[in-house]
Amino acid sequence: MPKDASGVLSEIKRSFIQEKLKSGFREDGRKLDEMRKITIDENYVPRAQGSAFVQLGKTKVIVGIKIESGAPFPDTPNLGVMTTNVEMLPMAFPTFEPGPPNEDSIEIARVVDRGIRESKMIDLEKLCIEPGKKVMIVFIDIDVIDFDGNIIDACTMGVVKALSFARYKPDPEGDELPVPINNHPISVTMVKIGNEILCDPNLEEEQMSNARITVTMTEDGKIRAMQKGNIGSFTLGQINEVIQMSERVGNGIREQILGEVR
Amino acid sequence: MPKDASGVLSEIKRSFIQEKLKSGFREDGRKLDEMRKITIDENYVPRAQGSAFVQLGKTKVIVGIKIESGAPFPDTPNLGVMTTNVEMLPMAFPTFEPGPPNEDSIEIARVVDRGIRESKMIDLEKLCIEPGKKVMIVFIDIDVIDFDGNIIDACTMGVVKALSFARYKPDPEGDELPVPINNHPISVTMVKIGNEILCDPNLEEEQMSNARITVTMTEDGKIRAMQKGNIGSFTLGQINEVIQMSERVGNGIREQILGEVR
Amino acid sequence: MPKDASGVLSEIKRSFIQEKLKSGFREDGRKLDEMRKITIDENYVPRAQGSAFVQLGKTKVIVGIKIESGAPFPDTPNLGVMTTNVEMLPMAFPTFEPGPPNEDSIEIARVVDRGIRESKMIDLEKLCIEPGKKVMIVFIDIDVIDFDGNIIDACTMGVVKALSFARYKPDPEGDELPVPINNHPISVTMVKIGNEILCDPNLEEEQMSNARITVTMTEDGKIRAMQKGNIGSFTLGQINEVIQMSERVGNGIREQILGEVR
Amino acid sequence: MGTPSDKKLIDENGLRLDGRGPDELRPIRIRTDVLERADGSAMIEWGGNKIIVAVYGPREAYPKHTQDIERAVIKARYNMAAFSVDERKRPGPDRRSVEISKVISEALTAAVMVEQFPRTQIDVFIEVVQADAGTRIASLTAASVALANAGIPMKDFVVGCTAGRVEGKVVLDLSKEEDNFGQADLPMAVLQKSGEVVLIQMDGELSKEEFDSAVAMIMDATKRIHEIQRNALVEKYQNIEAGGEE
Amino acid sequence: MGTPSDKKLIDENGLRLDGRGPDELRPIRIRTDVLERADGSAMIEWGGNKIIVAVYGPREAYPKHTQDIERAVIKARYNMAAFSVDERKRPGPDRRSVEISKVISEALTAAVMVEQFPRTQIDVFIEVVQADAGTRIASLTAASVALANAGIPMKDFVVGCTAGRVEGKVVLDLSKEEDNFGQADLPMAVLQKSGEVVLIQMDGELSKEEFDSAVAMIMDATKRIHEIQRNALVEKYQNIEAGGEE
Amino acid sequence: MGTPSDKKLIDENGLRLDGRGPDELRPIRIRTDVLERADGSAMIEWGGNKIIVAVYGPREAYPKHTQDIERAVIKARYNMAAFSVDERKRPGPDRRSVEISKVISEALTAAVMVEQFPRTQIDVFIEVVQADAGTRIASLTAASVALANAGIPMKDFVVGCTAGRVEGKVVLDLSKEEDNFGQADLPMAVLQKSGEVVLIQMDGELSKEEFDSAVAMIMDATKRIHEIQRNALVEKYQNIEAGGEE
Repeated sequence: MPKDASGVLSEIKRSFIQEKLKSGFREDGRKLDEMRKITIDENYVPRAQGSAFVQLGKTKVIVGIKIESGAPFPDTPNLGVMTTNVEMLPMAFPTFEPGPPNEDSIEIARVVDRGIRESKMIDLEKLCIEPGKKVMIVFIDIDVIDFDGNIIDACTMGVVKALSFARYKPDPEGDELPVPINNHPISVTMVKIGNEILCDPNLEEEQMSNARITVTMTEDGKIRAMQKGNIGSFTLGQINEVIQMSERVGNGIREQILGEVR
Repeated sequence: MPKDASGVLSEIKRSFIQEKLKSGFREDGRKLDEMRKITIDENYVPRAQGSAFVQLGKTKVIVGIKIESGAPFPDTPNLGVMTTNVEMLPMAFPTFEPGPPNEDSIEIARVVDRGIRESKMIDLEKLCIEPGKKVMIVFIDIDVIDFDGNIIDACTMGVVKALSFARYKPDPEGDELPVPINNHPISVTMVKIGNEILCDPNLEEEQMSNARITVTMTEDGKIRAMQKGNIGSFTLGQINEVIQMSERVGNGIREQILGEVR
Repeated sequence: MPKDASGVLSEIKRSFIQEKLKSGFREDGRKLDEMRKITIDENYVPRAQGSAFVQLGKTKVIVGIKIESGAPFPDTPNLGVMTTNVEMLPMAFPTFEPGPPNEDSIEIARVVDRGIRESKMIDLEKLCIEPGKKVMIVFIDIDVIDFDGNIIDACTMGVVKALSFARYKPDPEGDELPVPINNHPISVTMVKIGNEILCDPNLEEEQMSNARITVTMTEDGKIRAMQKGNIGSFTLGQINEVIQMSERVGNGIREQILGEVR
Repeated sequence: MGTPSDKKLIDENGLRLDGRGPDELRPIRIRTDVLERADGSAMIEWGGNKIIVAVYGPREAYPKHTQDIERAVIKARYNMAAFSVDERKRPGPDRRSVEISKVISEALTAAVMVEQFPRTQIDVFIEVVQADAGTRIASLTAASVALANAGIPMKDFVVGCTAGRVEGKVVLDLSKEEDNFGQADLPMAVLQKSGEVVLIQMDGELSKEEFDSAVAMIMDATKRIHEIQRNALVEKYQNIEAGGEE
Repeated sequence: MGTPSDKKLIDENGLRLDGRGPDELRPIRIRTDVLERADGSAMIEWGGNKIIVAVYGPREAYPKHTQDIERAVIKARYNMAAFSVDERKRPGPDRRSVEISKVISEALTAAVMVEQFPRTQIDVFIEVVQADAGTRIASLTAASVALANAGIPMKDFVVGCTAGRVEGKVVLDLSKEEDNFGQADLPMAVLQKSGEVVLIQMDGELSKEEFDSAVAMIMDATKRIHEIQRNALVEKYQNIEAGGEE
Repeated sequence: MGTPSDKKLIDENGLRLDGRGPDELRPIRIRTDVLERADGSAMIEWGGNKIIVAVYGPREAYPKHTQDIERAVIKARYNMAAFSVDERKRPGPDRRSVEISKVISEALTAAVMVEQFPRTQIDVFIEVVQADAGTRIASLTAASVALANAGIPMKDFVVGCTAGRVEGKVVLDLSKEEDNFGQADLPMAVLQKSGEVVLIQMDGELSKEEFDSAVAMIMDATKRIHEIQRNALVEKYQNIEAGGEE
């Protein structure tokens, strides 16, 4: 994770934040299990088959989905294909550099991908046009344009929103169909500061923490993907706590961003 | 553009050159709209389908054309394909480095390509063998082996000369045919030093100038491609002036290098 | 070749080794034409179609062979394909770095490949399944995991051993067949220290030498490949000497590693 | 389904597919301060183009050998989002975007007081979110605003527009279909006050007369476009005076 | 020839294809000092996995900007040999191996006394010679031994294992077929003494109850696995005491 | 149309396809000073080979860690033009050209007084404009002349030639077809005065007797080739004495 432009956080600020956390509140006034403000503009890129512009606090990402026909993988001749790519654009933060994805971007893209893929949100079987020959390929591309922490959740909710409205043409001459959707996975990313667990960390909180964990669940209460990051550790009790927080917070997000869809 | 091996030009030399330009002459005695000596050896690489060795003053480039069959682009199933690549070989200048093309080489290749492509010099429709399946691909490759300014014009005239004599075999067992040619584009590159516009700049003149422009025209007097380069600017009056100079100088070059062909 | 972790060899050690060589012996007690101890575990990677773990003194390499079907080269439609790749893993030596093969690895891979290929050890004609369409591709991959000199010979003997036992399935549903083998090339690498020629150099000897030569021969006494390396030179007399040493030493190696196979 | 050649791009009344007259611009909208982290930012919507520009700097040029002891180096990086075009674009620079980045960098250098910041670089990151013909001059027009938004001292504004030839007629501000099936494309950018040309590229076929009339159309349009640039910045300053940034 | 769906992965007696019960580990064997050049090394055979780990360092971190003034940086590099998997793998890192290298580096950092060696890096090179499901936790388990073998001061050992769901049942230490055709995979690694979790990843579908029972199985297994780690190191020290290293 | 195996490469009189006898060289021509910018340059035409060599240096070796404190480092870069071979070659180095660059660099190092220029590098850029078998030894032969042309102090000249086996006979200086369809190829380069071997590679099949006779043929040919090298340089010096350079 990048350091702040001014280097690391001052010691004074650190202890202030940590002290406040003990009272159950964060520097920006949120409770530990409270998300920042979420705004999602759907169909932000009309020329894409699905898209969303997500603002999670000051973090901003654009999700664009292109759906094209192509060949299936040899070992899954009856399944459509999905790929996920995250571009941490250099415009998003002073120290982000142009170039191929680094290990941070790769991890983020893979965690987002895993949540969508393992929940089987997209019904890939229905995206098979001609077994072994032609299937639909769902390209999920995400531009991170402004960075203030918690990219993973901003991306995941953007992808879920964009897929919910995405349409594709199995036949170039035929009609548009909605992308077949099974469920709505939501990821919740939490960090540990001191011994407190808090969700949706902003940049300062990411910098102060040394352990991060993401839990992705579906509306049926099932865990679909997990990923611990950073050099710190969690106790088994804390693992339990993050799973509970993930379900509770995730349900709130799902309600908020998809209320009208489901 | 590279600096001279000895660093930048001395101030004394600069003012000397600038003073002289005001009298309508350049350091090497040329008038402002006068090209350096042009020598072109055609068929310099007999094993290529077309080739030319161009000396433009001390600048030297080798153009080689290979023509192979391949697949057309999906959106132009009835057209042959042309590509242009320029290698600024490290042998050409002390500061040129081996490796993939940098932005200078890419710009040069694209300006050369644009002049040839937009003039429709090659009749790409005639290079279609089997629509959507098999067309001829014209690979234009250029080695810059000695650098003394104005690569673009050296390359363009070399390509035009080489294409004029190039032959290909639509059928490996059949006869050779000449590449079908519609016209003969000529690029003229000019720079601004002080307020003077001069064509075919040598290295010193390129170093002294901060604005460059290339205009490519065909024998029918039509403008086919333009490209301004470098951080300086041109007035609208100067734009007018460069177009006139381009036509006048370009006609002279065409006459000289293709007199016997047309 | 890498320098020792402690930099270059001390002058004292150098003269000691050189003095000893004059008496016909090396620092580790070997005679000039004596190999280090060779241990080869065959079928070290059971999931590969052929494999071997080679210890040549303290140098250790793992050879793995995968055999897959694919398209032949257009100019050899009736022949199977072989490729050889050597990975000088960063685990093998303090100064080896991760990343694509450098010129040392490429040279080693090409010399090993040349010995196998030019001896026609693999009967590539028999690996053609359907001319022009489908042939077997023999991927020879080698991991260098511990480096103490003379990678080339360690690799070659590992490949020969692994190929001798390798099996493949021309038809995924059918039976396994042994890879068709014509002969057993053995490479012998020698270096010159002072005016002495010695085979199978360890790392110290490689560092002391400035001329290296590899001769690969088959059991019929024919020379199949040669490669001189490094900045020193050999007299014609020494070239003669290395060929003789190569045959003598190579026969010993062949006997030792393949005694039971042939 | 019509093929390109069947489709009339200009009708009997001289109107274009989208109803515009020959010298009419598509709708243009510019907003500033669209990003938190960047020192300056702007977003431009121009027809179907949607482009975000962020400016960072002046900051120490890195690596060191890229420093110019006499001036700031402007490094524009034009990038197309994978989803910005009809067929998904593989991420990363291609030859086209390298060339466009270069000509944009050069054009901006002419407008910025680069002499004030030797040894530094000013990064101009351009993300084309949706592409709809004329992206390079739309990017340049927005970049100029983003530089001003970042408080970087400028001699003048860069304003860009294209003209071209479509079915034999010279028209302003080509649409995507006019760009694809037209006969010439002339993107150009000038310094607003001096009228000097800092970017010009052309491809296709133009007689000298057509070229002149295309240039005249562009010069006229840049005045209108600059108004939009100015308003975008004024709007910001008015917001600041009023004590809030929306 | 059975297709995946035809094959029963667990039989009527609750036994798995290879005859193991639900909470049984595959055979595991660890050896140290398998390489000459490395400062420390270990080889692990775990079921069909065959993995070599080499440790170099602490040594000065390079390039300089990667140095951390407060601690050693642990750089694990997980790499699969071209011949380690069924279909030949093209050499070089892919996205999967980049991610695994990252999570392994992070997990090891929690165990090593990195504060003792500021500005340095400790390289952990992992070569998967043969892959058979669970390579990341097998690598991590072996890396911990290799670090100890290199004499690097450690707070604790990292021990890893996986559990998962196969045909509706929670089982320990998935085999390759169970990994391919199972319903969930949960690789996890803990510090041996404190029981704190330093690596956890999951994919598939688990209810919270299933998750809890998978974690319990793993926690129990790590005790057995740590025994094997300890024995591998003890064996070495016994050899040294006895005056030889085989 | 004959297939390779139908075509007789050597006729009943022992003559080859191009009419040469077994120990006859193809025509060779070397010119110096073919480039302006390079410190030294040479062009060699050898049969259908057309190769340009440029020398720059000695100049400070860069990056610094490539410097050798005891000698100049010679960096040859062998490159084939895209149009130099029958099928268009994709630009950039491949494994073959990396290997050839290495053996050429090493062979030249033996001939140059590298000890006189510690910490520097001497670049030898080789461009194969048209390839016709034997490019590496033709390159090396020309590089030696280009180094002399650059005024770089040399102990000796490097002279190269190939021999090979074609239809069972040992012949000198393989042509393209002999190279493609022959049975062995032996490129070799020696120091002209001492006769020491600085480059030798071989592939194919040679008995020791055939090898000896191939070597003898090459050794004899290098004398003739060196004459051509010498004349190319002398011609230049004569021109200089006469006050002009062509």
